[in-house]
Amino acid sequence: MKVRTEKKEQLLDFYRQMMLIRRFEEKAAQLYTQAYIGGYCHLNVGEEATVVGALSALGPDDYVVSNYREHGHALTLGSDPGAVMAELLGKETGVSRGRGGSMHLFDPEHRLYGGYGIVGGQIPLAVGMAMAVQYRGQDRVVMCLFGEGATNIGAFHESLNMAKVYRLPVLFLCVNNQYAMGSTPNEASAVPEMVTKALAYDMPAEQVDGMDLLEVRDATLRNVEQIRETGEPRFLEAITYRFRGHSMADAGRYRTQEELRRWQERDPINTFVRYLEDEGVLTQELREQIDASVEEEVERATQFAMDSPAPDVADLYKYVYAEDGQQ
Amino acid sequence: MKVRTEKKEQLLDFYRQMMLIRRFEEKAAQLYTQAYIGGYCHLNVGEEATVVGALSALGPDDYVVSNYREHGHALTLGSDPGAVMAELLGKETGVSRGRGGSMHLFDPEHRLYGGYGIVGGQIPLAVGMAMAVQYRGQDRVVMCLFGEGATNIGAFHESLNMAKVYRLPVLFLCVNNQYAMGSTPNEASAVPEMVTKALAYDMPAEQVDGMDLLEVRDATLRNVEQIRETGEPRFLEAITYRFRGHSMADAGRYRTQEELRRWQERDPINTFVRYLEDEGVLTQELREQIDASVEEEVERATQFAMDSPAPDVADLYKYVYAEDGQQ
Amino acid sequence: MATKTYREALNEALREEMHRDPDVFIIGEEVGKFEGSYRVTQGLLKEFGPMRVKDAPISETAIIGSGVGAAMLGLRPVVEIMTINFILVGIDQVVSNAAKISYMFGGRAKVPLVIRTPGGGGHQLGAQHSQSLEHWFAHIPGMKVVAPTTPMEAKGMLKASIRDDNPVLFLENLALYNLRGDVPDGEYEVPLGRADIKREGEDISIIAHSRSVQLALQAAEKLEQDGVSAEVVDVRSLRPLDRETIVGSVRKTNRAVTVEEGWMSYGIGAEIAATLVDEAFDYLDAPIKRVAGREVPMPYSKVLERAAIPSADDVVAAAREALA
Amino acid sequence: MATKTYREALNEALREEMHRDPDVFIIGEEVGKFEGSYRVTQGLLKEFGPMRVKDAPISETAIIGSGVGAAMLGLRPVVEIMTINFILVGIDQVVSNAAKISYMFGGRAKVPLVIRTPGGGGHQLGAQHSQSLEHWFAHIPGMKVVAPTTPMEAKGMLKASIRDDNPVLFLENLALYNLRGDVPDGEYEVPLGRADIKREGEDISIIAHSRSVQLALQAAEKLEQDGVSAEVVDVRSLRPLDRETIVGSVRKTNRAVTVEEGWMSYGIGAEIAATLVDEAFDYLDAPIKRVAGREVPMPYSKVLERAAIPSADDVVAAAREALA
Ligand SMILES: Cc1ncc(C[n+]2csc(CCOP(=O)(O)OP(=O)(O)O)c2C)c(N)n1
Ligand SMILES: Cc1ncc(C[n+]2csc(CCOP(=O)(O)OP(=O)(O)O)c2C)c(N)n1
Ligand SMILES: [Mg+2]
Ligand SMILES: [Mg+2]
Repeated sequence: MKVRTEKKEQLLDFYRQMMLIRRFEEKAAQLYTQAYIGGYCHLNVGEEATVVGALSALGPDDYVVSNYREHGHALTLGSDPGAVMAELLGKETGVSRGRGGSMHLFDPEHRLYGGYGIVGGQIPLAVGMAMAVQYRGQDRVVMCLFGEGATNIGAFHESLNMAKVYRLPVLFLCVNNQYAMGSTPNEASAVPEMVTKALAYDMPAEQVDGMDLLEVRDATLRNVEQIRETGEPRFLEAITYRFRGHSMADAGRYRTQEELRRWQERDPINTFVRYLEDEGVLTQELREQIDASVEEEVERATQFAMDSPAPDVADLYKYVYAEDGQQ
Repeated sequence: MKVRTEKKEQLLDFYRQMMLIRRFEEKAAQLYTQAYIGGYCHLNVGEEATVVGALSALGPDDYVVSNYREHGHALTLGSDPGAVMAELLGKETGVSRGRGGSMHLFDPEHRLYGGYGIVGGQIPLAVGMAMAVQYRGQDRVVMCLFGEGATNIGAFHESLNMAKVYRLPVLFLCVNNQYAMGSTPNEASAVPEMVTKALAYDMPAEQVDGMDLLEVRDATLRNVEQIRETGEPRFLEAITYRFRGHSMADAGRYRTQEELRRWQERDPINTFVRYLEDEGVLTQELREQIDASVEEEVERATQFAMDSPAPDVADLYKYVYAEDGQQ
Repeated sequence: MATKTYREALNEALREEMHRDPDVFIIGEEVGKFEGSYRVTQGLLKEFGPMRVKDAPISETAIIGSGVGAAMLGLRPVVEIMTINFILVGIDQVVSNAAKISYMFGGRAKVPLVIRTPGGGGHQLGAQHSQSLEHWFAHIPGMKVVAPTTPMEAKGMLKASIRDDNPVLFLENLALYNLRGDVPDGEYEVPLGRADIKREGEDISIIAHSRSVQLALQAAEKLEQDGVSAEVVDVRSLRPLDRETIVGSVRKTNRAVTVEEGWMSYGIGAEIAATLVDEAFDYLDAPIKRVAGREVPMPYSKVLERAAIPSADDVVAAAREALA
Repeated sequence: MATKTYREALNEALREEMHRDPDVFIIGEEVGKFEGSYRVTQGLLKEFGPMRVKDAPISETAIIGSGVGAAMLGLRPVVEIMTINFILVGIDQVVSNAAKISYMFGGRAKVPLVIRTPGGGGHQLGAQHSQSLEHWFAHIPGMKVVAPTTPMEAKGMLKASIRDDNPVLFLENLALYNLRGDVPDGEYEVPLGRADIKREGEDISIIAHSRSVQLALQAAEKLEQDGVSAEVVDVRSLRPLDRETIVGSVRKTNRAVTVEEGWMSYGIGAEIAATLVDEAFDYLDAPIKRVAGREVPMPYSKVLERAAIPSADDVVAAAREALA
């Protein structure tokens, strides 16, 4: 890693954010096992550098659209961890008022325009949001996240083409975590590198090491800046790995322990810690302090979520229509 | 054009086939205007070199799947012109027994596995047919035809990816006739050349002058041979032009007369005639002979179609299910 | 009051709403330079420019989905899908996104989107181009589905749809585009969600929507010659369904026939009949007869197509059965 | 006779049919190495190899469409779609191709294709993953749609579906996979197109399909405690719909309740009620009550989800109304 221009506080905050995701997800896993969380639950463990590196590079007016693996996205964008955890527990205080759950976090005040569960289904939405940005002549970028598995579905291709044809300010961010459930890119995709697919749309595309926060951040900053300048879409592929199964229900028997261990050696948090220590930014004491405060924050979030009320059954029909409750 | 190895008879037959398409389509246009043909009716006028060049290059056991602009495909593959015309007239003697119409010709005995009306919807079918070929270890190629406009729809992309992943013997033949209804590739596609899209699937791809029968035929022969050898899919883009509107209902006001005239100067039939004359293959007398026999054939086909009975209304429910008529 | 075609009425509604609200824009295949496959958007590209009349690639998923995304940020997209058949390739964006976003995000987002599309058969367009799938959308909570029958309604309901804060499937029909009728001169809306009694009667209710209303009216005239007074109820809004008006009519007439172009099984007549047998049980004097498209993929052949599509005579016959 | 789970019964049917007929193959996401998202295809990749158990990319359009193409050449593909919700992105291939190819080509082609997929809600999977859209397919001429309820039926109907020469949507349900029941030892088929009386009764017919049959049976037991004898009709086949058995039951009991997990409006109960009011009009002693999912996108929250999904108590309450 090269010498950074980021201030010490910011670097420490990145560490803090990655730790927050890690601990939050571990807590979510535990609560899932204890049946406080139901349904499908997909974790960002292993992908923290990609998440924090990419989302920290956005401006305060930019937009984010993601898939179902978006707990960390909400946290990085500044959603209240309590409101995120409450959503996972299906509580009225959740970011989506308990109606969405783990896969459908929504927090527009913090730039998150939703997590979506149909693979690739969120990508056209991002294009439409960028259309609105362009329509209004705004200086905003829409970041659209999706997995490498999603590049095999039609919606992805139609969206890239449309974004390029209309010259829309979208950063397509492919989180290549090596697996789509049990399938590797080599098995499911005609090309092993997702950046190749951007060629079909004459879209500038690059790959970045998704296990290295500062690399991801640099690449994202660069791409976002280019998009602001040109108003045109770009494609970024972050190479990362999920340390857990696809969802809480998946034991991950399709991959070897050996492979998992190899990637864990490149744990994005440890890597970043080593960097911070080498740079003299992080001391043992500081680290303990941050870790403790993160633990506490997750604890507080959990407590808040636990203590929060479930939605009122009388409100079952509320929100089906904009005019509220009307059927 | 280079010196050919085709025999004289074959070259004359290509001329004959192009003329048959041209005259057949002109007749179809006339019958449409006279309301003998209804619905949508899309003609191959201007695309004869692509149609005959490509389809004549297939072997007797290969398969063809196409879109709604497929009259010429059926004729080239050897369908009885009477049965094709009868289909356009919705007669019981039509290739699809009058149930399909102009957009849905089907004649498996002549290798035509259908014309389809949902843009791009036929492409996955071709992939599945190639799957069956591979499954059975057969030496067959599936040729899948579609317009350049169809490369913007998801089905196209999913199909190319799948064909490559499974290594299936498909020739994807993009008939780039410059327009998808009123839209040009420049307006609707992020890249002006459709071959570029094959890069995303690591698929060998080339462009050919679709107004030159022998060029198209050569390229198709080469690609089909490669597919037979490798068992892997390939992509071919034929650059051509439709001289008529998108369908009989379209006056084509979105393009200039000047543009049309420019392309008509490259009329594939005239070009081929000049070549045949230069080669001393076609004499004025021979040409008149062939033209007359084509006229006669179209006349006979029309008469057959006109004289054929409409389907029996009592058979309305027949063919809904394989067990016939059963509801 | 001037006489206009259904097509002109739609065009006027679009033009007026685009003048009224800068957030309204149009997106679809061939809506601009080509001026609409069925000419509904004629002149609009010239008047409003390419940012507000967007020609799109053949990418129904991206077209509908981008409409949803733009709507989430407060624009009011009017998506044109060339015919209802082509929605199938993009239907996931309607069902999984447009209809669910408000609820699934706890009311923190809304989707003021209109999808205009013609449905129905009868033009020898064959099996893949002649379907009537509007009730699929009417099945989905979160959607509104409307089907105006007259030019007056076409204009007023399109305006109401554009102003509505929910996703609306706005059903047109090829056979209606040239229909002429009176259209009020000034500004007006026809509210969504209300059925309309298109003809009053005493003996039987014929309940239909979209083009089938014309069959119903023709049938009612024929029945009148036999001394039968038929009431024609134009459903107009499939979701919300105005059960009150429908049930009210049948409580009066005690007999009902439903008419639809689409297939009968799991169709619209089923919902109406089921509603009636629940809410007007004691008023029903006879079985409810359903007239619908024959259950075959639409044949191209003219004679078969004619046999497959319901006719006014089919409606008369069904009414006679219900009156027997 | 051995006791097996519904999942095991399906797995057995697949294995046996693949042994019996070399033209049968499986394609879908995660059906091979992963052994099926819900483990229905467990062990099959190992046994039959990758040519016959094909792991596919996330490309539902290409998966279903390639299944259709392979079927047109005489193979017998069994497509697994992970849940019915994901068919939406590939539904055009079902409706425009699979269902229409035989008819639109004048009977010169056939499509012996099975699409297996689980539907329904109740697992807190949220709005985009909890739908019941099977009747959309049952609306389409050319399709067959079946929904076995027991392990015995699961095996016998899957075999019959694979051997059928038409496209079949084969509906499963997450809540049924672990259901245990007797499965005959030898070779057998359960024919498609026939409803099944799962419990005989005299006072009221409860008509349901798939998982809702269990609610119907539970409700029937509760009703028995009040001295009400309820007949439970398992529709089993949504297309063709066995109207005869359904109508026959109601002609006997004179009252009916329908039960489905999906939304009520334009749902399955509508078709059944409409059939009954037409064909059993003179036998009906009371309004037909429909029990269905509440008309909301499925909420994630457990309490809301529970309120949104029909329960046996809802069925009992509806039956009481019909009996009042
Ligand atoms: C259209 C569709 N098909 C299948 C699924 C089931 N599914 C959910 S996630 C997933 C894998 C996605 O992989 P990828 O895009 O790489 O994202 P990741 O989960 O690795 O973050 C699949 C197949 C779905 N949700 N939607
Ligand atoms: C999914 C879908 N969207 C729209 C249409 C309407 N449509 C029919 S043909 C056509 C243009 C296709 O252009 P291209 O693929 O270039 O083929 P060409 O007609 O030029 O041969 C369109 C938009 C359709 N049939 N299907
Ligand atoms: Mg992945
Ligand atoms: Mg074209």
